[in-house]
Amino acid sequence: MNSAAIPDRAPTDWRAQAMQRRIRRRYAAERRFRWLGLAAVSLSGAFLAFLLWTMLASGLGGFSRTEVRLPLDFPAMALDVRPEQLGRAGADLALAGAGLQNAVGAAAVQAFGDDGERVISDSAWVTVREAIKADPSLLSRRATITVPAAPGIHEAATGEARPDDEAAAARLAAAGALTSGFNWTFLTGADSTDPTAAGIWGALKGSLLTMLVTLGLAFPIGVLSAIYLEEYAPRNRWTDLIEVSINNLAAVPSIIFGLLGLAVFLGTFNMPRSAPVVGGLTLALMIMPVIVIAGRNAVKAVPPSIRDAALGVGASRVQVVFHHVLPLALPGILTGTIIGMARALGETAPLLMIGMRAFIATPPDKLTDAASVLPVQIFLWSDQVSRGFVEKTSAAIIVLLVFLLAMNALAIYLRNRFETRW
Amino acid sequence: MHAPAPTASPKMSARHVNVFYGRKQAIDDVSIDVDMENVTAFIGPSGCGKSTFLRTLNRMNDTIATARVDGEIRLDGEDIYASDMDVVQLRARVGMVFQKPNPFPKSIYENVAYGPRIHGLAASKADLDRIVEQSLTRAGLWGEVKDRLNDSGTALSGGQQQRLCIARAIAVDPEVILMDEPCSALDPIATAKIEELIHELRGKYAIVIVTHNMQQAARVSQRTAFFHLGTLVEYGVTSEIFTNPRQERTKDYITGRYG
Amino acid sequence: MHAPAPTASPKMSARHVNVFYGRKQAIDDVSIDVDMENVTAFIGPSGCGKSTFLRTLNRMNDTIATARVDGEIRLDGEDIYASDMDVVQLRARVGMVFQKPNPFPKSIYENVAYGPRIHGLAASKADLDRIVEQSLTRAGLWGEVKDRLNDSGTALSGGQQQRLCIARAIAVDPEVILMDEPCSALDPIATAKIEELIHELRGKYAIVIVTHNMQQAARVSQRTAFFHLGTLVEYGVTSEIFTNPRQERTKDYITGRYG
Amino acid sequence: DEGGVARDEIRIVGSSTVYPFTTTVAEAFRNKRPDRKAPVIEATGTGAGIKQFCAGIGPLHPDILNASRRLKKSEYDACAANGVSEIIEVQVGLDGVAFAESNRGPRLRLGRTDIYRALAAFPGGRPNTARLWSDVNPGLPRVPIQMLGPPATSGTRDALAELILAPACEALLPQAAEWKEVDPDRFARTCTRVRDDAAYVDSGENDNLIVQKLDANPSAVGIFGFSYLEENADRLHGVPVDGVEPTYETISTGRYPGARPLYIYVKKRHLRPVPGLADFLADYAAAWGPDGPLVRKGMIAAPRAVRAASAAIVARGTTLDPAALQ
Amino acid sequence: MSGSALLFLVLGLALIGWLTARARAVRLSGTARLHSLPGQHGWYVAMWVAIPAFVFLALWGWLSPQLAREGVLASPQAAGLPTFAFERSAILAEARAIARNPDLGAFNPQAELLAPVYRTYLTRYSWIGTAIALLLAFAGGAYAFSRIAPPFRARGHVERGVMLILLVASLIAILTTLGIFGSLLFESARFFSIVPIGDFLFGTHWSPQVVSATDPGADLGAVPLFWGTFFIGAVIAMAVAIPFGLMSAIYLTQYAAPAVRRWVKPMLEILAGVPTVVYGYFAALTVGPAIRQFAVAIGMPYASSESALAAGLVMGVMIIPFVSSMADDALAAVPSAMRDGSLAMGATKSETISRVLMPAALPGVVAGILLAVSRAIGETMIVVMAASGAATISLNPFDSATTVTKQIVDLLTGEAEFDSPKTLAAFALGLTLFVITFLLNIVALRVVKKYREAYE
Ligand SMILES: Nc1ncnc2c1ncn2[C@@H]1O[C@H](COP(=O)(O)OP(=O)(O)OP(=O)(O)O)[C@@H](O)[C@H]1O
Ligand SMILES: Nc1ncnc2c1ncn2[C@@H]1O[C@H](COP(=O)(O)OP(=O)(O)OP(=O)(O)O)[C@@H](O)[C@H]1O
Ligand SMILES: [Mg+2]
Ligand SMILES: [Mg+2]
Repeated sequence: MNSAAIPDRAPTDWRAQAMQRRIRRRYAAERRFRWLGLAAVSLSGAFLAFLLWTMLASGLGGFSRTEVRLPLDFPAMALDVRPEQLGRAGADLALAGAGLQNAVGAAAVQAFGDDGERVISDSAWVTVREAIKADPSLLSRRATITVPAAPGIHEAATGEARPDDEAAAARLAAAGALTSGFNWTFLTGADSTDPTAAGIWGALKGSLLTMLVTLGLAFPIGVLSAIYLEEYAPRNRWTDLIEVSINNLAAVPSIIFGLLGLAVFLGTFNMPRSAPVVGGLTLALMIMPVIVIAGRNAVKAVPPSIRDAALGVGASRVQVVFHHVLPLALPGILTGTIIGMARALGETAPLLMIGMRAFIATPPDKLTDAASVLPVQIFLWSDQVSRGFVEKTSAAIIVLLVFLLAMNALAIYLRNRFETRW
Repeated sequence: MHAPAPTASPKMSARHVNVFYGRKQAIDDVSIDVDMENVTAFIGPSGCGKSTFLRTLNRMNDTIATARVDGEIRLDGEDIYASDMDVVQLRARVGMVFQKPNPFPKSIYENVAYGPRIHGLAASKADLDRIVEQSLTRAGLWGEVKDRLNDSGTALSGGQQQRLCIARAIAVDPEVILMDEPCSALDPIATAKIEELIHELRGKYAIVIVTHNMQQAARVSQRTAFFHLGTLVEYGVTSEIFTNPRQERTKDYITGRYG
Repeated sequence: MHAPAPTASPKMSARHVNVFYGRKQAIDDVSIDVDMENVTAFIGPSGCGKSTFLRTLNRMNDTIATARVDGEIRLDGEDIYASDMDVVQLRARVGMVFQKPNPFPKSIYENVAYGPRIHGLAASKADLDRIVEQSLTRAGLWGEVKDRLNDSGTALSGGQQQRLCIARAIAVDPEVILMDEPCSALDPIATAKIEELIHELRGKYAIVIVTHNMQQAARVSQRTAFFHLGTLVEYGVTSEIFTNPRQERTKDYITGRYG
Repeated sequence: DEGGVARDEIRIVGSSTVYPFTTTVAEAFRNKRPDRKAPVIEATGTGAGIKQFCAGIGPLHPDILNASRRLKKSEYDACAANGVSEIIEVQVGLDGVAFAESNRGPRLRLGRTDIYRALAAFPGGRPNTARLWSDVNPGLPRVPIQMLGPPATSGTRDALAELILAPACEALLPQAAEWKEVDPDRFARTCTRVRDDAAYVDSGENDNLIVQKLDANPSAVGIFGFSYLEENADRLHGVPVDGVEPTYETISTGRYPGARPLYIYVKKRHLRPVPGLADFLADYAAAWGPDGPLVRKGMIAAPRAVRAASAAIVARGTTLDPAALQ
Repeated sequence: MSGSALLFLVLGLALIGWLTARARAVRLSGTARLHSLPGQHGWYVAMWVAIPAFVFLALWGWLSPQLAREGVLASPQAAGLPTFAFERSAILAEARAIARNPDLGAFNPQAELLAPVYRTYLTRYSWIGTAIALLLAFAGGAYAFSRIAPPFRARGHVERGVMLILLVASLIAILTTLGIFGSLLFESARFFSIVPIGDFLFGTHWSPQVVSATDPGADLGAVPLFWGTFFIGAVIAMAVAIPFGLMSAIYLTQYAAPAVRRWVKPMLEILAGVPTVVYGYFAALTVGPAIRQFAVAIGMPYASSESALAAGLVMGVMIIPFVSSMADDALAAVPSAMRDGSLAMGATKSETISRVLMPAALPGVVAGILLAVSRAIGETMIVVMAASGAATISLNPFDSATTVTKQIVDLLTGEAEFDSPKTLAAFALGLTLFVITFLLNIVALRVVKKYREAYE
């Protein structure tokens, strides 16, 4: 090299006016940029807060219910049931057959005037029936039983309502017949046409059964394929094909899995419609790739030095995997699995395709029973004629969100807790 | 230790510098002067804090959240850790070349033009072209790349990439150049080229080079500082340090007892 | 080059070994013998293929999909690349210690017991305890850890970790121990401990050590092999290589001209 | 495995208009017999329901079809081809295709021909360009035409075409009646096709959402089943068609032009093996009277004679005579 | 014996095989050095007991019903069966169900008649199956047991077996893909035999209200659906998700303090965890009407409350964390040497980000956006609840628009006549959607891969 070739340059004057101005401009741009980033994060957070707040505001009412204290004069009803019938299995049929429903309606009219039947819920008589079953001696005396109020009265008691309901509620309140309490039915009941009797337990149980199938299938298969792909698979056409399919499956729209379930599980294998087992299979196929990808990343994150160490003392490949890699990758795999399960739990579209969009008033007992799941229940309730379902829908959303947030929190906790840097 | 080799008015001077990473102390009470037209070599075993100290000199340690510096470092007498110090300008005045060549994934031209552009050093396109050519020439790379200025900087060989990084650093007209093991990723021939380049550049800048290769330190530097476990064990004229170290630890290290 | 130093019946012998990574050749026609009760050092600039060659000796290269070995490597006269060779047993006989200490994230006890367990070397728990204690003792670690065998191996200091890895390797009673820059991540004191350990172990094993530190090679080995660009430039008795190298390249490297 | 599944609950598919009524009966059914599984009811829509209903006999196939229109001859034949031949047809009540606007709306009064001119894709064979109600009839206010209605795949839409659009078209175009026989494509195009532009907003199956959107958009007119109108009477009111307001009374007497019958179809051969199916039918018959729970849910009770005939069918299990179908 | 009981029996035998083989190997280890551990011998035998028997049972589970069916059909009681295949198989299936569970009632009287015959055959084949399975288990076990010897390399064999199991598991993914493709293709083929594929793909009029018999393609042109899907998913949603996602990622990775990041990042992820049905409900009831009022206020009286904007906005919010985590990954993949290089030149953070980091991360970000788009166009519940069904082509975001997924749901849950092109069109739409997302993903994955390699 030749120093003559190096030309001289005038040194930069960093204190010059122009330079200082330029610097100030650059710092201003810097602040703007940073502010934009902060704004983006805050707005996203604000949206989330707004969403949650909206759901809470309109859904909290769904957890409470308004009740009416209904005086009943059982002897005057002259119900045609014999006391010995009440102890037996046929008690429900006997009471229904004896016209209890009409009698309760009549009692309401007698107690609250002409529109008395409208202030109690359609399922009020079921409450009365249960009370009679619990204490048959009621039939021989007068009693005041607290029954659920009609949705309109509940609306009036908790917020805005139609003027006639407002008036009726005011009258009841003045008469001291109005109480309110926690709506246990909402947590323990199944779907119903009557918002005061509708509950999420049926759908929740359907969700749980479905998730059971999903987890039982997707987890082992996902973990095994992740191990195969990361630790064994030779680099060739076949494994490329497997890899491409898995990556694509992870991004295939969920509704396509619904079409698959419809065509294959229902169409070809003739499995029962609306069954958690079919929903579970469909969702398992959907989240399996999620687990595979998370599993692969977790396996990949185990440092090669651990494998070298094990191989170096003469461990075989299976031993390397099952003694070292898998235990170390497990937290990561679990995180991925929980996130996948959360996604499956919130999924609606594919289940609409396989018939889980049904009115099912009994919680499922088996994997092949007809069932709905929580998000589909929300979808169905959002379309209910009766306005009492608006707050039920939001309340069900709150329950679903509680589950999902809990699962996500668990995943995040696991990730932070076991995130190891080697 | 170890009064720093006395100079009339050093380009940079550090006094009682301590650096901490969180609770861990990485540099312990180091004082040192760096002069213009001189190459200062930092040597020492791995982990002794050479890089850490180097990075305090242009406040690159600011980018590490846990790092905390105290003591005083002056550039032309100005405290670079003073609150009114403008880091952006400081870094333009104290350039840096890293261990692994890190050209931006842009064209060769853009790599060199990057600094002048952000600092607004070029008045016109022609001006910028001139700066780019000058910088590449000074880095001894112009001849090799002048016909492919639009190729990606990452497509060059390792040694060329490192020279590109040097060209990039000198394009903003710095006063001090810090080099952190600039040759450790290079083959012998590329290493020789860089060493030659350091020789040439020496006339215009104050250069600080970290190296783990003692022969290299002996070849390129005028002054050598030996670090050990975060302290500055010995600092002096290179030829003396290598032939006649005053400290036992220095001697052990130079003769290969450890490291 | 370079007839391998002649020995009556070498523990391991390599003949005309070539290693390829895909199309790239990393080792070119290397022949070498390794003897029992000897430490053999591999030196050479970065990327010259020392690690690559070392890993062919216990077929750790099998784990790299692109790597391909040809030539012949024999352990006690048995071809280790023969199709009926059981790699798992081979690796138990030819142990390995890596550059970065890599204890399993398990207890110290489990780290050492792992090998004996998978090879079924211990008949009983007491037997296993004995093996663990013996191995740790030989690795010079027993005194430091005997009271905390249930602590995690990763909680030890770097030097202790490396000795733990050595203990782990000798727990399966190997015949040859390969070490790939075992001290490069360690501080001088830990390095000294490991070097001492190598001295002690030498009596029972054939040891091959890769190092970039020539002083270390000089200190610990009886034979030294100098690699450059994938070829074996020179192989001979250590003292001769360092005082009187036959090849120009060896001399240049040893005196620090490059690397 | 095919068909190897036992079934102990009733399966019902079909129209979303009949759905709320059938679910009400189902719930009453279960309330009386808590040991029984409640029937499983899917609102698939009439057409998709027919597809499932007619796929065969056996536990895999539904027992009851909800229909918001009568089975067609062609559909019956397809059913029969799959072995589904003994079908009990029960008319359970009436429904009206109601037009409704917000209480804050412009108080429209429409004729069937107005609706046809505003809604048809090609009224009189020419593309529809009307933007304002005053464009179709100068007597109407200058308010943009904006109708929120069910999607093309819905039974309410079929009813809209059959009960409102087709008669208006035939009244306006004398040839139309003739096309119906010889050129059904042309008839459909000119008479019953609904416009695709923004004037008709296809608002999905979710009728409840339509109600809420009407509330937010007072100048729009919604089209849905009468029950929705009744449930939301505080926010909406019906738009009179040909001078007749949609009320319980006008629909049940047939004066309101948008009245239509609702049916359920039952497989006779399922009566024995599916436990409770006969009881369910009996419960249905008990619920459809003018003071029964279905009317409270918004259904319109069928005229007394029809109810009596239906009850007789249920009691005797009379099967449908295909000759009666079109 | 029932299938599951048999399964457990074989598992039990495998366990016994494991125990005896291990015991034998332990005994042998006293005499000579074993090549493999006793446990590995145990696994070898257990595999030989279980796997052939399981494979046989799987085959038998498929074969035996057919054998039984043949047997029943050949019996004299079957003479009265209807000839019509559908009805016949329904009766047979029912007979089998009753044969298995005599408490069931019969839909068909004939089924009741056939049930005993069926029961005979089922019992017979069940015993044959049990016998063969047990035979296989014993034979496999005996063979494997006989091979136990000190030099025998049981470990190698076991490992190959494990490998096979892993391989089979990973093939499920391919089977699923094939299943999706097959089922969509089959129904779509039927659709395209009615409606010309050109009409479907390029027709600009979608209105499945009346499908003309003479020209079924005229009303089934999917272009408006593709447009709506594109407009909502790729334009409006992305217009929200890209800036918000990118800037969030940049802020969180480059500016935010670690503590902030640790709290805020999971919060953003919650946005992705909210089920789409909730977004749909929110879009339909809260966002949609609000946007309509806004549009009316700015002078658009015809604005629809199921505007493309409502669905798109909410969808965009849902996608934010997706984009942001992809951008996060892409930024993290840029070597920190780039960042240091730029900062050491005296660049400010924002200059470093916009001039060095983003350009370097661009391929990864683009790939992430492509994946986000494929996610958005496949999103269903939001559009089902918040978008309209009117298939119009309009650039006005306040107009209503519909999407492919919404139409699939409408077509399959609506009141279509059966076997009509309307229903089949859902599958054709599904196929198109699948192909489009498939292509998007392939491109995105290619880009990601290429660019990861660039830094490795
Ligand atoms: N970001 C960091 N956070 C915490 N500790 C750090 C960080 N960077 C370096 N250290 C620690 O500070 C000490 C000095 O590190 P430094 O990188 O300065 O050493 P060095 O002399 O440059 O070594 P080498 O020759 O290996 O580059 C070491 O112990 C190192 O582990
Ligand atoms: N897995 C691999 N794939 C492809 N090439 C490789 C691989 N491992 C090493 N190489 C190449 O093979 C050559 C020899 O590498 P090797 O690691 O053996 O060198 P080395 O002498 O051990 O160097 P160092 O002193 O840096 O450890 C180098 O050029 C290296 O880039
Ligand atoms: Mg360093
Ligand atoms: Mg190496």
